[in-house]
Amino acid sequence: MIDFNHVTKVFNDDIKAVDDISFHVPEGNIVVFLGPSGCGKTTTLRMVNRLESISEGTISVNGNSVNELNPIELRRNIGYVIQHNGLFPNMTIEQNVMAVPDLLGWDRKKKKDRFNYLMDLVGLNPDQFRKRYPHELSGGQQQRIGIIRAMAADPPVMLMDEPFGALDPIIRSHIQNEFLQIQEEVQKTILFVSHDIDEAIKMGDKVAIFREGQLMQYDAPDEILAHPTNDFVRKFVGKDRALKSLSLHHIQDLVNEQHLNQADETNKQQKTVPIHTNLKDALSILLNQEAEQLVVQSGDNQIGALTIQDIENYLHEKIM
Amino acid sequence: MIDFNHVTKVFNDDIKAVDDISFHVPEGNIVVFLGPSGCGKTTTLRMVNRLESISEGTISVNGNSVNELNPIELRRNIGYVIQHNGLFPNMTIEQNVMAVPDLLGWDRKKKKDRFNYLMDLVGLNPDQFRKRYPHELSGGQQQRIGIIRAMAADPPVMLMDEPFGALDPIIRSHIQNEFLQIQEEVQKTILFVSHDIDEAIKMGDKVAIFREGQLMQYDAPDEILAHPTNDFVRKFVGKDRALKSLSLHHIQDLVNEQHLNQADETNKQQKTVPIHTNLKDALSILLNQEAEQLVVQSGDNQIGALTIQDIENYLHEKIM
Amino acid sequence: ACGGGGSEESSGNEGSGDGEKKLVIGAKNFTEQFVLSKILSIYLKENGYEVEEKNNMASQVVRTALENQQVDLYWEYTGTSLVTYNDQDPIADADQAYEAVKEIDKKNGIVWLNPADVNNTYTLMMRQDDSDELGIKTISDLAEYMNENPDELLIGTNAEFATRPDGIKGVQKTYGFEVPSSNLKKMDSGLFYQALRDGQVDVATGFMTDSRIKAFDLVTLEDDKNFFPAYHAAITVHEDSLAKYPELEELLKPLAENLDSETMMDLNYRVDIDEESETDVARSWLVENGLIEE
Amino acid sequence: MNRKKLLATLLKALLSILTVLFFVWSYRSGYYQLIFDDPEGFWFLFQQHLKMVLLSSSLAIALSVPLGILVTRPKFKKVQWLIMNTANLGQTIPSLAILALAMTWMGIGFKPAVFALFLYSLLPILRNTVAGIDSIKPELLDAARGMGYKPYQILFKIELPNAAFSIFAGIRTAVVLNIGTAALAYLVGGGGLGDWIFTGIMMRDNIYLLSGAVPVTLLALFADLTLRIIEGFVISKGVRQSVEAD
Amino acid sequence: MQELWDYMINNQTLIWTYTLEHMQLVGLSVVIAIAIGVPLGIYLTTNDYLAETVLQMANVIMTIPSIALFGIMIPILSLIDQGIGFVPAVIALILYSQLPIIRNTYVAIKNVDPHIKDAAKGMGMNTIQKLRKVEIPNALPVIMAGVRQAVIMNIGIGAIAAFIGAGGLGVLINQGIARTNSTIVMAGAIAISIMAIVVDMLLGLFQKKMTPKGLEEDLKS
Ligand SMILES: Nc1ncnc2c1ncn2[C@@H]1O[C@H](COP(=O)(O)OP(=O)(O)OP(=O)(O)O)[C@@H](O)[C@H]1O
Ligand SMILES: Nc1ncnc2c1ncn2[C@@H]1O[C@H](COP(=O)(O)OP(=O)(O)OP(=O)(O)O)[C@@H](O)[C@H]1O
Ligand SMILES: C[N+](C)(C)CC(=O)O
Ligand SMILES: [Mg+2]
Ligand SMILES: [Mg+2]
Repeated sequence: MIDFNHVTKVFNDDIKAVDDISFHVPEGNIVVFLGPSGCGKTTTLRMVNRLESISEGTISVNGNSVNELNPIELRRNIGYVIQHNGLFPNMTIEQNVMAVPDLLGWDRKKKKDRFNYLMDLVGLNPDQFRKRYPHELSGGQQQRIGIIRAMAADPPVMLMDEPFGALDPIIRSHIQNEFLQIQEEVQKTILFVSHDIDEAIKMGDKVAIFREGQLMQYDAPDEILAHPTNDFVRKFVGKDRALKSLSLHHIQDLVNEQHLNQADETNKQQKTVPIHTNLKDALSILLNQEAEQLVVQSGDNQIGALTIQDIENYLHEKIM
Repeated sequence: MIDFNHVTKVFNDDIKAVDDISFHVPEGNIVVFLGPSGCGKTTTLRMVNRLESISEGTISVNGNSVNELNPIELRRNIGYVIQHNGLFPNMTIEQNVMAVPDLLGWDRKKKKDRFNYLMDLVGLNPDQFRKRYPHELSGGQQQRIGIIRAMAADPPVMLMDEPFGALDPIIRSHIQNEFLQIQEEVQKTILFVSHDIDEAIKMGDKVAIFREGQLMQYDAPDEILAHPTNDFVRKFVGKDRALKSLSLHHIQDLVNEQHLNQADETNKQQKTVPIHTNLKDALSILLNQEAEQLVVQSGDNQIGALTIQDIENYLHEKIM
Repeated sequence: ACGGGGSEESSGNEGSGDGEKKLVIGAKNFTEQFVLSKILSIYLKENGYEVEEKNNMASQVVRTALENQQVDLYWEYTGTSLVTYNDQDPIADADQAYEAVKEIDKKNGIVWLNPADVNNTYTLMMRQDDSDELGIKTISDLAEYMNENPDELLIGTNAEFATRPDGIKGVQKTYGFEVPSSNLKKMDSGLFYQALRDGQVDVATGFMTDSRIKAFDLVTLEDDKNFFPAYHAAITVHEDSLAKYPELEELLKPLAENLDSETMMDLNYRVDIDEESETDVARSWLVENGLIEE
Repeated sequence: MNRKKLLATLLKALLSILTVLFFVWSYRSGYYQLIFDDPEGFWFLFQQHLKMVLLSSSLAIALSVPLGILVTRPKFKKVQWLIMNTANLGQTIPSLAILALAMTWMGIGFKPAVFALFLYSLLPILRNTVAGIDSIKPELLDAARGMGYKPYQILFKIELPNAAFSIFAGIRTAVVLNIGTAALAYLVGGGGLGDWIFTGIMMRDNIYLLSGAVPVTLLALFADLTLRIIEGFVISKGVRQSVEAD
Repeated sequence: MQELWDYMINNQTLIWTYTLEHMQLVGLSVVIAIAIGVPLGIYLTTNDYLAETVLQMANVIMTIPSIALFGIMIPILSLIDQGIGFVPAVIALILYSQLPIIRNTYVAIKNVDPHIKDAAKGMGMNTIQKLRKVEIPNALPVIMAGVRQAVIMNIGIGAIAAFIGAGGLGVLINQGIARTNSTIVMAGAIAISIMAIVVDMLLGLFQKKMTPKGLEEDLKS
């Protein structure tokens, strides 16, 4: 879907913000750009919709080099979400969300339907918010509006620059989940900037790790956690990368691979958990001394008991 | 050192911001006030240096009720750091840091020495920054200046209201560590407001958890993680409290309590770690598949091998 | 002329098919001029002209406005034009002065209509008691006194009189004395009557027909060397405007015919001292003289 | 980038040329002759002008800065609303009218002129003093109080230095306005360079006009510049801003 | 007081005529000033070098005393026979209006949150659309504040234009001075002040009406 081909960006003839980067983004994927401040994430993102010019190399979307497309057209076909949401304070929520359809000259009925659909998608009542202004919304609500505004004209590609950066941890995690659910439904191709490793692991189908303009590693999150290609990546993902990778796997995955013992009915230190619980949570519960073994429930059936030993085995055999 | 005795604060005759709070802060401790927004952390803090009056009860510092002390005197003997640092834009860095010594009429030489000492403490070059103004510093640098300004006259007590709130996670963690090192050296009695549980666990000798003006629990961090007194605290500290609490313990602690097996010399999947490694890191390394057992090193001696099982046992027997 | 400021607009009514007759009337910045221009404007309005008034201008300013047709007509004084605008020697005789200035201004494209018997000459004034005490009755007396006590008397005047050739400079030259610049108190025209009365100056410029000379009991010093020319009031019109409305000459004749110095002083008195509005004063005078209907 | 710079440079050059041309033209036309012909007269008026401005400005500063400080004290918050609204209302009265009213009340001469200038300068200084102090972030005051500053120390070490930029801007505005308004003092017999300007206007005499108007303008520009330079010394580098909109 | 009232009643038409003249003078000059200043201010946001020069220049103009500016313009405009009256007055007022209008426009557009501008550009608005839909609406309150400031200032300076024959309420004040008649001075001063206050209020209402609802919060602060 999106191809970066030896892309380089030089500012003011001497600052190499992006340095010979090549990678392919498959359709329908979320790719997270991760790296320390100033490593070139935003610049890379903004070259896609030509908010920055490309110094060398090419970026193509659907096989067409962006340099050969009209930038206005291009931008209208790419959703763009920036940190701090960038809502227009002078426009109502509806006008904000319908900004691009407006530019495209959609008719009133079509816009209204689309607005209602999008608001439903993020669980906000369309009629209640239609005529309100951004400052009348909470931070989390504003963020949601920022996202559906970028989705308004149903662009196949979306660019999101630290869209959840300004939110506090609890709301942030909530919106992340919500967004993943929406993505299930809409299947956009998304470039997503973050500087938070946990967010990257959670949101990304793939993660691109940058350092001083260079692409250090481009892989699926569990690959990155399991096999960091160099010391920089290893450090960046942190000492507890194994724990992190556990959150990417569910009891289901483990059950698919290895056999669980029967639950020991006599053990009182046990607890029942559903099969789609992720392994990090499962481990936490076990460590919390809430249980020595977890009884795994699938539908109405108990399919066995999970211990720390099982998780450790799975981690070593299958993940790392 | 500081005693809160049935302290209550009522605003405008009807808003009970602080509700009958009593606890004791030992000398040299950092006590973190933790809780959701609006729960009364700031108000509690500000009653100590009488920026807010006390509606009922007493607060005493070193056995003297603050209400009986001259407020100006009192404040000059208590360091105060507020969120967004509150540096005076019209003063140079040196003037800012030396504001209280100035009020106290220190002589020039003494002030200069103190300034140099404090700047060294936070790793900033005194001569380079002396004549600069706050707006010429980065956020992290400003925050450091805010902290040493509060320490300038070497007050035995410091009040810090979300001192690191405005910083990004990486710089934040860096300054936290730096501050803990400084505290090793200076051993102040510190009241520290935060709304981040991880920060509280990391910084606090004790943590006070507030809810709507009431004190829910006042304990050492591992106590709070291991034994939350009620559902509110349990929820507030999070699902992975066991993992969090592991970071508060070191292999040394475990060795003190239980016997380690001899290292199995034939096992190639092993790694040597120093005895002061914390247990969360140790667990991570074990889970990372970097080793099946960790050889624990104390000075030049190998004192045994650590496995996940050992950590689990220790957690269940001793922590939780 | 006000709206667009263009000279074409001010005098230009050509092509206005509705036959509307438009005139711009100018006026200087003292009471008499306000009254005279009001008389003119009310009278013209009654006679079917559309009138625009532009007032509060200094002599030189309104004259220039007339020359470049930002103004069509206004009341001027013979001596002023003769001496100030045309650099001629003063002429004391009223008729001679009128004929002379009429002739000269013809070359400037300006037509003098018939003169009124209103001689608003400059004068120098003092308080009655000072005049008695210092024995100053004529300008020569003043010159003598000033030469003996150069720094004593403060002289109040306006910017015009202080600079015009027929003003303080000419007086000094003719009578042979010198006023130090620190003793010359300049102020807005008209302020000096009160300033003199209140003792803030000792000698002041005056306009002979100004009612305040009488009202404030001020003494006018005799121009014993006949320095000041005749300043008889007459309407001056730009020749193009007159060409457009040739009837003006006849139409306006009765205005000047019915005015004299005595009347003028009286009208000024009603405005300055009785604080009647100049419109009322002008209108009532026109009615009294049967020039307009009540 | 460079084209933009070029455009700006060109404009600057054009303006400089026009200014020079104006001066050359007016000088060659002998329009400043009066200053050379009558230097004492010029000096006399210039001194009068300066005296009026200095006296009225210092009085205005001496009254309005303390008043501004007073009404920003918490105790007077309520009065502040009243004073600021009165001040804003007062600002709508044109300078000419204030001068005229002062004259009808105090007679002609130097005194009413100074009084009118003084009144007219009060408002900008008062307004900027209040705005400057009010715009100080509350957390700064909180920090100062928390460090044990006494109220007067907060005023002199925190509030005034941080409001200084705004206060000075008010003083600059007032002084510059003052120099211009003082040119109207001629009307009420107050003297000053307005004398020549009005003579020039009334007599349509460019010599009087420019011999009066140009020095007054230069005086205003010079005062503005001088105050900016003083500002540079008095105001802490830490609080100076570049562009301000109000 | 009674006298003042009587005077104002007796001279209604006169006062009204002068008021209209005054409004014409100020109105025309402000309209022209806006037509020049707002586009210029907007353009300047794209060229910082030029902005500095132009703002400095406008600043210098502001320091020129009004009677001196009228004075300086007389010999220059006399070259085209327009030395006195309406034309020089309008030109002077236009010049004086430039600083508040250009400066406020420039600063307001500059200060529109860069994130918002970025968002507008990123969603495919062209320069004109961005200006019309985002930048101008969000800058409007500040621009209007500049216009208001210019209008109020010009009403005051307009009074001085009476001395170069531009008419207006300044004539009344001047006559009051000349006749040492405080009633007339007061009548003139009050008429001008009322005019300034009313115009200020109307512009305030207009400003409020023109301010997008979403910005009302900012306006209060
Ligand atoms: N317009 C510009 N002109 C000059 N240098 C620039 C410009 N924009 C970015 N840079 C530089 O390019 C480098 C990459 O910047 P970029 O904004 O892409 O970083 P980032 O990874 O998004 O950082 P952050 O996490 O802080 O947003 C930085 O060194 C930055 O200073
Ligand atoms: N000056 C005041 N007047 C009235 N109510 C106040 C005042 N200051 C605080 N409050 C109220 O007292 C309660 C506690 O406020 P406080 O600032 O202590 O909370 P906090 O725990 O510090 O919150 P945050 O994390 O948001 O800073 C809140 O409900 C607040 O609205
Ligand atoms: C009427 N005077 C001669 C006194 C003055 C003038 O020419 O206007
Ligand atoms: Mg970025
Ligand atoms: Mg707080």
